[in-house]
Amino acid sequence: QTLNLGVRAGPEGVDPHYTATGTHAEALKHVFDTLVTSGDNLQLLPGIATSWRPVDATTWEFKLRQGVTFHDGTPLTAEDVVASIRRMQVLSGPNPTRIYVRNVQDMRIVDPHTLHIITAGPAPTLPNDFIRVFITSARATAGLTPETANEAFNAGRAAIGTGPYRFVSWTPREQFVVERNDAYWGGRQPWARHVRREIPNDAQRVAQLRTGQVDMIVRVPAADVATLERDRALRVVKAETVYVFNLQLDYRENTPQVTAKDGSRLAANPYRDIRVREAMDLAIDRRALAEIAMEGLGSPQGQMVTPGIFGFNPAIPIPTPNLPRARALLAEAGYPNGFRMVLNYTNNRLPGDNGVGTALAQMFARIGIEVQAAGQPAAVIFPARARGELSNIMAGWGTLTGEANYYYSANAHSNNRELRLGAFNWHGYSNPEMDRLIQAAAVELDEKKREQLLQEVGALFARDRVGIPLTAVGSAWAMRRDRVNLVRARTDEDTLAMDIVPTTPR
Amino acid sequence: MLGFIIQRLLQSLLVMLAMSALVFAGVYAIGNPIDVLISPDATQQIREDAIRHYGLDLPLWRQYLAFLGRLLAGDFGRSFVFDIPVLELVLARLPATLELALASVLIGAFIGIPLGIYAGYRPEAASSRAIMAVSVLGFSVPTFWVGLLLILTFAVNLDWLPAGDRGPVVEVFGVGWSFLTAEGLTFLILPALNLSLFKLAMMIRLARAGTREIMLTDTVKFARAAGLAEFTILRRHVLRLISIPLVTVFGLEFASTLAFAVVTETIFSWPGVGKLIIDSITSLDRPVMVAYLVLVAFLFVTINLVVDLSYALLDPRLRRGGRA
Amino acid sequence: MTNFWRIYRENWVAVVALAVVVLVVLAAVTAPLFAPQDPYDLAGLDLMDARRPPGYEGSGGFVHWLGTDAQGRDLLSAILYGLRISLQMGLAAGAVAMTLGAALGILSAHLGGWVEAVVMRVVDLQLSFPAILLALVLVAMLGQGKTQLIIALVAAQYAYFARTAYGAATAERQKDYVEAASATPLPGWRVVLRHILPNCLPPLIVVGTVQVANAIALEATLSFLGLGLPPTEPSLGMLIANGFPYMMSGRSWISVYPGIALIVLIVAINIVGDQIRDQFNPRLTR
Amino acid sequence: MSAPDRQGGEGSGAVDRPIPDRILVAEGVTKRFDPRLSLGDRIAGALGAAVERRAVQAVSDVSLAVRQGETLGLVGESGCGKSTLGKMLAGIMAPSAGRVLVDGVAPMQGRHKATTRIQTVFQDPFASLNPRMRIGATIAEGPVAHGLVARAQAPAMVADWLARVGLDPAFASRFPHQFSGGQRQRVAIARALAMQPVMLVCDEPVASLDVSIQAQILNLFLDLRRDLGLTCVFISHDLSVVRHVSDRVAIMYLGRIVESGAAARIYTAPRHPYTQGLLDSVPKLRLEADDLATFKPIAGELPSPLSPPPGCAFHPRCPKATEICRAERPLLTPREDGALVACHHA
Amino acid sequence: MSALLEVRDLHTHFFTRAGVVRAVEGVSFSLARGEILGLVGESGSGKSVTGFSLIGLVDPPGRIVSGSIRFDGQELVGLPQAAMRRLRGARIAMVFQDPAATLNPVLTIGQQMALAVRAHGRASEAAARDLAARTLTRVGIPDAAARLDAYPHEFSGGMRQRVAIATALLHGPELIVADEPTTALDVSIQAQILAEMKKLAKESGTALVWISHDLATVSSLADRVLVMYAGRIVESGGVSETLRAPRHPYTRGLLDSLPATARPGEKLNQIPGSTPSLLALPPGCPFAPRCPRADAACATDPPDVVTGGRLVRCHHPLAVAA
Ligand SMILES: Nc1ncnc2c1ncn2[C@@H]1O[C@H](COP(=O)(O)OP(=O)(O)OP(=O)(O)O)[C@@H](O)[C@H]1O
Ligand SMILES: Nc1ncnc2c1ncn2[C@@H]1O[C@H](COP(=O)(O)OP(=O)(O)OP(=O)(O)O)[C@@H](O)[C@H]1O
Ligand SMILES: [Mg+2]
Ligand SMILES: [Mg+2]
Repeated sequence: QTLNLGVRAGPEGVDPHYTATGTHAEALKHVFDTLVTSGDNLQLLPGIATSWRPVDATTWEFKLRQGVTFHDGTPLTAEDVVASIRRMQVLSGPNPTRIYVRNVQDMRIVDPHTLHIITAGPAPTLPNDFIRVFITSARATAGLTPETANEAFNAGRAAIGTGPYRFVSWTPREQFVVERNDAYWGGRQPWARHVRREIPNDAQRVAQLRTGQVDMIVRVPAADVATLERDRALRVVKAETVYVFNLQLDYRENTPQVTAKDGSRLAANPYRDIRVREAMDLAIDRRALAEIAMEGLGSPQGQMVTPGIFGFNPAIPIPTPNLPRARALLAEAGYPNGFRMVLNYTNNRLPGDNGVGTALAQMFARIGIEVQAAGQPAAVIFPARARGELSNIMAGWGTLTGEANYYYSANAHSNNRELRLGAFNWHGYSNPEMDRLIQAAAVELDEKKREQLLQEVGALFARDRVGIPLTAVGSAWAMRRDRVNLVRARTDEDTLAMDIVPTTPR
Repeated sequence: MLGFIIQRLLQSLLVMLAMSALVFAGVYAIGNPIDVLISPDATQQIREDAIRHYGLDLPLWRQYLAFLGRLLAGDFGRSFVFDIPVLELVLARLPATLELALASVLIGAFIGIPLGIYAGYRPEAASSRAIMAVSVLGFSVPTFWVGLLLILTFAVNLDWLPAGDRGPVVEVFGVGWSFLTAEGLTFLILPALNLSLFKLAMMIRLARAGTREIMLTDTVKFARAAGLAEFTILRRHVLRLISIPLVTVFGLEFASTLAFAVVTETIFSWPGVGKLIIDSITSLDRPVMVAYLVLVAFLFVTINLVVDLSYALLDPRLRRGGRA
Repeated sequence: MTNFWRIYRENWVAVVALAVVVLVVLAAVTAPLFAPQDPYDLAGLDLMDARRPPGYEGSGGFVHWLGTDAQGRDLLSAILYGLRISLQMGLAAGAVAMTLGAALGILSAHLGGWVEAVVMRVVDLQLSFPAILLALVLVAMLGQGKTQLIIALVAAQYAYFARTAYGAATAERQKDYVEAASATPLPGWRVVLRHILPNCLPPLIVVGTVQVANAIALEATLSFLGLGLPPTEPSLGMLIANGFPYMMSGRSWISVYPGIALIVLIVAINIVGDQIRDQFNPRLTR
Repeated sequence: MSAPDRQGGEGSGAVDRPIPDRILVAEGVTKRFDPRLSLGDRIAGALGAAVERRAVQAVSDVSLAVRQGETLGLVGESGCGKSTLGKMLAGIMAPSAGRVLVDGVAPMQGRHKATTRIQTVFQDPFASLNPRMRIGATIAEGPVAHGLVARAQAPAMVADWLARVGLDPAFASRFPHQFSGGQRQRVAIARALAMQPVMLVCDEPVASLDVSIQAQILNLFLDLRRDLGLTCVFISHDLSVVRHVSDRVAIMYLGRIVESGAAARIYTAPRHPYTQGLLDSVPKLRLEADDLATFKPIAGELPSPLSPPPGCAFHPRCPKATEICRAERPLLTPREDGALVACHHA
Repeated sequence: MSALLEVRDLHTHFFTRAGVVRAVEGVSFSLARGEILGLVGESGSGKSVTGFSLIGLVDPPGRIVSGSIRFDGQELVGLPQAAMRRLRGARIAMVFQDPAATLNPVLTIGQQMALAVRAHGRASEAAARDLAARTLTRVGIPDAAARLDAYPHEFSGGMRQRVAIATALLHGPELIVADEPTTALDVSIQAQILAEMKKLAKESGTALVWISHDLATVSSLADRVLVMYAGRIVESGGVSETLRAPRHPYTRGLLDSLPATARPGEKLNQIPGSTPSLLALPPGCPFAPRCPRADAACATDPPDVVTGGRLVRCHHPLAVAA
């Protein structure tokens, strides 16, 4: 039986260490196993490692699974894990997987199924990072240089994993094909063959599902969910993801895209005033965003991480709109007539981003801010943000590691090259208290204390309105009822053949 | 003639050089791909490594010269996203686009030219007016919109034809073609139709205008005076005469079809270079964009050259002495 | 001129088309007077009215005869204002492209030599290079906005005018009246401005109408590809593109009505252009 | 070939000083159209391929002079270089060699015409008027641009000229398409004369007109010439028209003058075999039933100017040709009766 | 001898936007086998339209509105297109003014002539070429067989006109309509073509309608002449009588306008005014406004005055002077 899946994007090669892109990892999870895996709610689960524990402040011990063999029949040992991590450390590309092993300083093989990882400093999130450590065969990758690796993998020579499927073929931007691995340690898979077809165009994906060219599609556009639900031949499964739409405002003294209504310069950047930020927050009707702009494929959100994520703070409320208060706050801050701003947002990156962006513009207009909506492709907007040309940006962020510091350290910490923190803090927010909390959380090995610290970060983030979280992004899958069934919808949106079963024939 | 060919080759070379420089500068101006490619939590170190890895730290002109140098060796560089040779990437998809473009240009020519000749031959007839109405419509309706309507009608609602994608291909000379099987053809029909609509309209108009003019010339009168049948006149005299301007248009249209395939391929998820370029623009895969644009320019220049030379074949007046 | 109109009148299709164009232009110009809603005024929109089918009475207290779009905007108003923007873009791009193209074409025909060689080579190159790709790359480079879009459209279209003007000017230049003017002798600029230019105008006008239609269509396509105008200033193309995702889900009015408006406009302009072309072609008149 | 040799009787005498009765002097005027070889052609040539040089010597070494008040007729078949010579005389085209002097000064400075003293009337009255300009503006444009008449006086001047060429002055505000061919040619004449030239070059001014209209224009031309004392070069392929208006006639063949002299003499006693053949070729009005309509066409065709025959260009068609004609080009030499003939056997 | 061609009261009109152009208005004449008829008149007088009417090729918006054309006893007006086509090229042929425009530039001479051969019956490739070559030789093209593969642009103007004439002669037609075939040619070439035509017509007994605006040409070629003015025949008769002693003031005026008939330098005896527009012709004699002899009577249609084989349509014909 073949599973034909229509996906948005496919892998960018067959080498699992080549790039850190989500869709890349998603596809290669079929061929390669990771050291640690994550569940449908991003909880950490055993993978090739059956257990792990910190031995001391800078050492983690991983116990490896017994009896795992590669597709070529050779058994998996600690050697292979070491070789895989070594590869990750040297490979460089546009988006190298090196970040997942940046904390690894040294490795010690205790026995063929026990491994010690030595880190530079305390690294409490190491197991979280390791959900992306794919294990390749040391034998198959021996002698490959960064220059020759790609070729060897894409041709299949080095694409030897331990995963539930064997690699068959890959055509860039077209399809990725795998076949069942009958010797898989986790048990036999129901699909003899699995084809992942790349269909980035939403309408086209839906059309191909309806004509039966594919059995199932991911990311059903919100617009089509209701229609597909009505179609008796189809089943639609919806789930919340870890992506959160949020608005970031500039804190710099001078900001390029905000002026008075007549176009003249303002004395100061209004966004620096907490009252203005609060006013804008209060202007937002998150329910309307979720229900109407996203057509139900979303849910209001008061913080940057979703409930399943480590560090989620249940005490932070979801703000409710209050227009009179918002106008009053604006007036108090010295902008009784509002001001004029450009609102930047991505229009092709996540489902609903265009709708949320335009709806936001409408909501700000309600409190007297004149908004010029500028929805642009991510390819245009992200470089502009990096160049500091924007005053704000509405986009989605996904905490794919399942751990809140992933977001806060990059966005809320002041930009600090030495500490490698705040890499995404383009807006110049800087608060010593915030920095202290984030740094402390980064090295705290005690889970409870760490969670506490991260919740404090979240609270401070919400109080300062460092960013304005809007809604969590939902995702929907649609499938042909008579052929397949999705039994587990993952919050990281990974769609895996392992989570899909054939519809049992009558 | 030889001198003419040499002259055109030299010009083409110059044009290609200018094109490559323009394209390079243009693509450079779009933005820094690193910002799109690299993951949000990458460290500064990783970022800088990546920039160096791709040579993006060098000044533009050095990057360009390096590019030219590699180009001369037939190396278009490697894709940022896939790290595989761009040429491989593009060439693997070129047949799909060529097939689509050719199919649509042929539809345009084989349906459009006869219709156009007819409409030009009897400009006052109701059927001719209907043909012209269709051509104006084909000229005016945006491709992307028609594409979706076609999918909605013929694939989703009627379920006659596949909604998109390419379907099975048959390998000939190591290249896959889908028009060789009946099933492959079903995949080709809708996108080719979509893409050909504009060409069809164009061919109709050109053939009609040409025919109308030629029908008034003494050549036709003289042929009639010699007792030739109307059909013979159309087939032997008119067709030969309008074929000269049509060949240019045919050539140029073939080339611009390659470009318009961008839209059709996106809508029908046809795995051709057009879709590749859109994907590459969104991911700022610079080498692919540059290679594609340079390749397209190369195609144009070549087609232009071929068109000019085929002029000489069609128009005996140009065969001697070379220049028009 | 009266003669021109008398001949024009004979083709009733062209008369209807002209009427449509005039009507559309009027509707576009006077849109603020009778459109039920100002679609630019974001504060006047209500998300609660989003995606309502034609005939729905919204929170604004009036009936949305053509339904509403994803932002709760009245589609009829949006289409009226969209026509305005589409026409604006088409006319602005057409006018700039025509001026630039005509100047380049006529000058290179007049000056000859290397100016001619360089300019016409570039123009040929551009003509063979697909407009849509050029515009695509340019918009990606320059970013969003009316001006940027106009620049992209002009860059994609001026070559047609330059070619036409060049062709016409070389043809005119060889005519005796130009030689007679030079033989008087009159200064070069005077020959160009008073003699060559006015006689190159008819073909330019014909190309102009077609190119205005093309510019409108091109802008729509760019919008569809996500590279058009900002969504709060919706041109017809933008409206179509915005409604595009709803085509499959039965809420096709969001895209279909603007699409019909666009097609009617372009078809009408093209028919008018065709008629003018036929009338300017002396071989076809009788 | 030395200068005195070729100047013969017509062009002899010093021309550096304006000689009162010689308004126009041309000396050894030659025009070669030599399209520049493209780079590609040159490379192909270097590679040993045969490269066609499409050089045309349209006018070769022509010398002539026109006296005050005189009309010189220039006759020849299509492509023999009449128009080209006319343009060089009128200062519209620069000669490749030799020089032209009008009233003692060269009409061209560099690539541009620098004098208004010599004006032109073109063949096709439908093409020589700007279709988008009122004829009043067409006539006034030159004189106003050159300050020959004040802008305020222009309408009066236009009216005056229109009247003189036999048109209603009220027509000034009409466009060319509102006129018949003959009327347009009158406008063209008015335009040329309004520039107050000392000399007129008329390039086939009646060739495209109907016989009855042609007669009107010829009459107008004769009148104006008498009234204004105009000096003229009158180009035509129609032998009878040239004979009617010219004092002297020059016959051209393949870029050269083969014979010239007083009009009456040329038509009654042609010396050059080509002139004789040409006159015999023209169908005559046969008024008597028993007049035998005999044609004595010149054999053969006009050779291509791209590859003119060696020696006397006419020798392949000439009944009198001998060895010397094939080898040596005859010079235009004065004969006892004052005629200038370029023939070994005349 | 019965007439080969009998034209009776032919009216050919063009229905244009501006109104009805009465290009041919009541033209009648007849033509015997082997006779050469000259058709003269100024531009726009309807010569070509008359010619095209004979062979059934009047361009729309024009058509023959009334009258009769009998060719060898067969009525051509109203003949179905197919029947007319069989006649064209086979029994009636036509030659045009501009040889550069009549030949298709992208087909070889041989191809074009072969098409004309096959238009009237099957012929093998070789047979068609052979006939073409032989006919080309007849019109004085040396080495014809070899030149069949040449393109028109490789021929000179005179040669091209010979090819056109040869194409017309292919099927040995009984009538050739020649519409100013020498106007575009040089004098020396024109003389050659005239001589050739005269010889061919004699040899083959083909009747010829020779259209020209040049009186001299017609006078030296034709047996009879028709003078047209504004779509009507104003005078006809034997060539030499008519030109020596014209009876219609227009014919007189034409002759007097010729510089060849006047003394050099003297004023020509010109016809005043210009040819009228055919759109709005007042009733009566169309020449009256330009006519020195016109009077009130000329406001009515002039009568046909026939004397001794000569016809003149005038209220005040000139006397047949000695
Ligand atoms: N601009 C030009 N470039 C190249 N060749 C030219 C040019 N102008 C004229 N010639 C050539 O020069 C020769 C003489 O041309 P010209 O026009 O002077 O002849 P003409 O006697 O006036 O002929 P016609 O009676 O046809 O007007 C011809 O062979 C023509 O092809
Ligand atoms: N296709 C047409 N449409 C309208 N009017 C036409 C058409 N063809 C000819 N005519 C008119 O018919 C009249 C006679 O034209 P015709 O061509 O017979 O003149 P002609 O005597 O041959 O003149 P020429 O010497 O210029 O060839 C003219 O007034 C002309 O305008
Ligand atoms: Mg000339
Ligand atoms: Mg005629």
